[in-house]
Amino acid sequence: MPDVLLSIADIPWGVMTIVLPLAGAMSSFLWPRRALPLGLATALAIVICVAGLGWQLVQQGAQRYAVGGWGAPLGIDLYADGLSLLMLMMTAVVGLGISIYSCGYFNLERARYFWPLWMFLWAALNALFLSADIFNLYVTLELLGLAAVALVALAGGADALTGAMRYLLVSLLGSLCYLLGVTLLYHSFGSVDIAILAERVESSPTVWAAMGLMITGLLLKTALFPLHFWLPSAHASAPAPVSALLSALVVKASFYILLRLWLELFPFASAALAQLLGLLGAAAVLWGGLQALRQTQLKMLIAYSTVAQLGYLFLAFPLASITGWTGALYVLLSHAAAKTAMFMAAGNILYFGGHDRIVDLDRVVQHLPLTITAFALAGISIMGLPPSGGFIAKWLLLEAAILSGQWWWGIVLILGGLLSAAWVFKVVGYAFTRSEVPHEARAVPAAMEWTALLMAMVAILLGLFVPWLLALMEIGLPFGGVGSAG
Amino acid sequence: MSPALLYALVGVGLFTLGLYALIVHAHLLRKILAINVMASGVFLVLVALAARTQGTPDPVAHAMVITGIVVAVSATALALALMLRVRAATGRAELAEEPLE
Amino acid sequence: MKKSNKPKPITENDSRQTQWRLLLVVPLSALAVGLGYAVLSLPSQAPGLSKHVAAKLETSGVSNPVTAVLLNFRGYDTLLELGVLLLALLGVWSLGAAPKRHEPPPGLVLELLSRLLVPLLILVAGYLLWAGAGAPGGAFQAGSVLATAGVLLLLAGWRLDSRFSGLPLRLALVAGLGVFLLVAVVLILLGGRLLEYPPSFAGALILLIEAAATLSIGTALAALFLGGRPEKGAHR
Amino acid sequence: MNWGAALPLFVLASSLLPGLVIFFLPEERVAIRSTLNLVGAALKLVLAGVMVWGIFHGSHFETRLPLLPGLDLLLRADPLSMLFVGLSSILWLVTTVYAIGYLEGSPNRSRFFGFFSLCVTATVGVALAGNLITFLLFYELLTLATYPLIVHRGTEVARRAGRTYLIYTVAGGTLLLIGTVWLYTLAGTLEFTPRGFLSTLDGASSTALVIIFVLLIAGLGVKAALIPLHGWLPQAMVAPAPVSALLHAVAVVKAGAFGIVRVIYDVYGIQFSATLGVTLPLAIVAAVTIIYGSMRALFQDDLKRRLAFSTVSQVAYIVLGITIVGPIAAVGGLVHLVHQGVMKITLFFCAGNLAETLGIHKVSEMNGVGRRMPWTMAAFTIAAFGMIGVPPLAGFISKWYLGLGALDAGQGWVIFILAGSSLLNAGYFLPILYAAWFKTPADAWPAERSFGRRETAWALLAPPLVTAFLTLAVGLLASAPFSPLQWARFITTLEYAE
Repeated sequence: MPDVLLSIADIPWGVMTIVLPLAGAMSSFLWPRRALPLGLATALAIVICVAGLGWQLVQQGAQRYAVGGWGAPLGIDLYADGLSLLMLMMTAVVGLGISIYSCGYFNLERARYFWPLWMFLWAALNALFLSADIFNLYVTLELLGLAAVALVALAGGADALTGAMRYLLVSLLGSLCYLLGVTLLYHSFGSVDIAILAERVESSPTVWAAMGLMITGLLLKTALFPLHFWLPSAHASAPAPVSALLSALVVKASFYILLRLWLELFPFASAALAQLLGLLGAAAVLWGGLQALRQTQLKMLIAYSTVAQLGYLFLAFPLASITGWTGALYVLLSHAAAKTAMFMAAGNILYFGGHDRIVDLDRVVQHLPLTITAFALAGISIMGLPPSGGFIAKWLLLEAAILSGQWWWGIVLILGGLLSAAWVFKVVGYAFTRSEVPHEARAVPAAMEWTALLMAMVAILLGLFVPWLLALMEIGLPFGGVGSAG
Repeated sequence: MSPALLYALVGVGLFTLGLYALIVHAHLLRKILAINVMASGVFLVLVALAARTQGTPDPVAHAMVITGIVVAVSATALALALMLRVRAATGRAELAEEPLE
Repeated sequence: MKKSNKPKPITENDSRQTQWRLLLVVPLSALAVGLGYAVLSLPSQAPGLSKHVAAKLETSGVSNPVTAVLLNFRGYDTLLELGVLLLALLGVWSLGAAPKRHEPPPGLVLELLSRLLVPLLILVAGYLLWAGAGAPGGAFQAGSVLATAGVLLLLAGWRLDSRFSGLPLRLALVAGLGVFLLVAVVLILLGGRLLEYPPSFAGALILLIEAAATLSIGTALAALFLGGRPEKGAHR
Repeated sequence: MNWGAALPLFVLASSLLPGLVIFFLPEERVAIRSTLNLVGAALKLVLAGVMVWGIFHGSHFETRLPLLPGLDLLLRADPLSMLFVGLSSILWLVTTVYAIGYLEGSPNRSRFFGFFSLCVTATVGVALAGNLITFLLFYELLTLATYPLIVHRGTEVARRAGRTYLIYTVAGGTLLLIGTVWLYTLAGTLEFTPRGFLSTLDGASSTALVIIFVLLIAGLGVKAALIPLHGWLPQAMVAPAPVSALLHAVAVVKAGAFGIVRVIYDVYGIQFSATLGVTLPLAIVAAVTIIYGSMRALFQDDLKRRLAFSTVSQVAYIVLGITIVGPIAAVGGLVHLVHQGVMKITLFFCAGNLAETLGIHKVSEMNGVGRRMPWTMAAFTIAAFGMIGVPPLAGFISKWYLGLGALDAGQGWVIFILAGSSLLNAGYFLPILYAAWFKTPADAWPAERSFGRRETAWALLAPPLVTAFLTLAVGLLASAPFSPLQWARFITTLEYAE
């Protein structure tokens, strides 16, 4: 038997980020009355573990972990580099915020199911970001999808249930396409480990079919225009913290897989495909922005802006430069924080006034200054004004677009920014209108207002600590090259 | 053509048939069944192609199929329960508008 | 399960529907052909992983390669997959209480059958679980057989006594994932990797995990059959 | 961290921190709020003074924080920035006093003063920005901080004004962003350097540089209210008087003009811009703006609207002064940055006083107001004469140097512009003065408030008197050391040094 004592350095922090939420899920399921404290404790522990993993990566560089000690191709490998670390950190920050927010948001009956489901979702996310095995990724995708669907349905009511149902069907369809792709890859190269496949893979009809299937499935889950039809209803009808989870984290997970596969497995993917993805992204940016502008309900508006923001992520594919990828990654991070804050703010408004009709907001926001501040700050990041993570993202993408001589993607970027500016100020403008006291009002717990504000602050601060984050991102050079984006 | 490939092709056929049904049928039960048909198709491809090795068929593929089946069963159970709730809430076991249009 | 097959009112857009269905057939058949071509253009001899499995089989603690892959080589997948099952159940329960079903009291046949079959099924499940180590079989097969026993009982109108429908039931549901995770963590604390069984203990550990998994799978599937959380104080 | 690096941050913090605190102050804590404001303003003035003194004696103030790989958040004090910092910190102190008096007892004051402080922070940031991205950052921050002030009253018309303001400024900011990124991809640096960093750049096509120039100037021209980008300014006069002062004299308009100077001097370099042939078109735009603004002002009956259009015309003087390529004209333009501020803020204070005390908003209501409010109207008169360019007031100095510089640079046509605009200035100011002093008052003012023996509250009266005095002083003491004029000379010697 090896020594029982472990030094901090070789604690498998990464594994802990998967084991802990699973344990949390089970315990909060077993003891529903203790669900809240159990969940919060788990959330804190996860954050610590992610920090530990970050420290480990900074010390030792990217690391591979052979589950069961078998190692690929026989066993399953976990792999952590800068990219996965940033995703885990994003999940940890947003997750902690949402955990705190939910304390005030859910009543006891809902809480007893929210916590285990949310813990399962968190486990799925962490497992997904750490997995280096495309079949294992399929399992995590399913875990993620079912948890997300159940959480949407938690809101009850026709809208939420229908939204959840559609979401479930889409999610299953996406997973099946992905799985068929995995099948083809496995049977052509005899491994499901990304690294090994990356060595063996070469262009062939089978591989192209697999690529098509996997990308389609993942795009379906990432809700890239025109496959976004399911997103607004699901995200808008879910409970506020869940909407935040879905927009901030869940859609990003499938994008993360897509990104990994694109960078590692499909280097031979033709430029035409990249241009197509960019084109769809551009369409998403414009369409999502216009739709957001047309909405009359706040949560629906925010959901459509998610469609638009997801479009930005795909503008990096045709640019195909480290700067471009960094920009996309920055969109991803800052959008996660900002959108969480926005949905939390919307949740507070609903909680307070019982409605989220935009034209009647003045009755509400006058009494929730912190909430509207959170919304405004998040809006600054969403529309990409300095100083904010959104601005940095916009800057990097714009720079990449001009450097690659494809300035038209820059135009899309700018137009998208203007559209989001339009709807953000349309909403914020109501903060300044004279208003009478609302008829039925319910006091919003301070924790809910402050977490929203803190999340918005994160989105802003992301714009001021860029070098640190980029240094983390370059661990293991996920985007190849010699690092140092910009 | 080896039987393995034949089964695999049948699997592909099931996949596309399921997809067709998923798109054209409005009733949720049919959609859920369609998803299951697609899943069976994928599993068939996965397990059939595993028989191309000389000697014992590839056990890894079998294990994957078992995993896949359990996942599919779980998802189907959730879907059916959800469908009942949708019907209870909206009075019809259909989605408001055809999702895939 | 009852289907709400209300016939749709015949409208002029039905013809349009049939039209675009035909339109749909074209791309889908193209897809089928494409995928078929992709399958056919696979190498005739699969690289597969059989050799790797065979090479490591004796250190895996079981002699049945599939079980070895499921519980050992790719045990991590199985762990998460037990999570999926539990999660699905959670989801179903979170939707609300099990819908009331008003079927006539079970006839004599069902009554007898259930009394007769259930012990037998449980026995079979036990056997499958045990046999899984060496021959086709294992936790999932055993679990599903166990589940059929449960479903049979439920059909016969039997309900879990409210004394057990609380924590005990939840414990049974969690057991599979719980034991699996516990083993994993203990192994880590002993300085190993996640799910890295010491070869000498592998067989025993796998059997332990499988036993717990069988229980959970059986219970979960049977509980899913109810389509909702068991409402308080409901028994026959 | 040594003083040189710390001071720019302190200058920012002196208004930022009070602002942030004020946001969370409850409405009724007037005393604390006012103290915070005044202490912050006074502190900023002192720090600015220290920096001016330091610069003059050759010490450097520079703060660098990494923002992006290869791009820093750079705060640096150079003579040009100090000209702006000095102006805004002096006028901010005065405006704060005025605002405290003006908003007494009105709702949402914590919000107002919070954004007020943010606004000045952004302005100082714009002034101290050492590279284009830092400039952009604070420029946008200024947009965001002023919007709540414009819509402060919350009325429908205020909301509309705010919307117009945003449409203009956000669009402008976008153009600026595009230009900046493009410039960065070409030059690889954005750091302001005397006589520009593009002249040495080889390989970049001059057409690209011209397009970038147009983008940048258009982005800045929005805030500088150059034709045809001036539309937001007259609308924005619905805001409370202190905000108008901020927009027209202290912060927004000035930030635009200042940015144009920066781009021409420290990005392109005056000589290089001249060789690119971008200065003359800009000079013509400025000239058109001058005449057009005055023309429009001539026909406004609403006092604040008239003043707004006068701003449109007056700020263009600065641009004109720079784009007449020549040191003397440059002095005139730069010094007008300060002079216009001092004069225009006086006028808006007075307009505010009339509105607050007597409910006067229109020129046609001002008959005989000079007898009711002699001190206010005295200040107004001095500022108005200054605007017209009567010696020895501030405006005269600017116009004198502009004229001399134009002749020196062989741009005779500018003389006619100056003469014409001076006539127009007289045309829209003298009638006001005549009406105020010599016409007989109507029997009742629109809405009169009594302040006992005084004509109006001290907090409202003192600021315009101070700024009016400054208008006089900067003119009379133009040749004294540290006078705006001398400082402007100092700057131009750097830009035109061979």
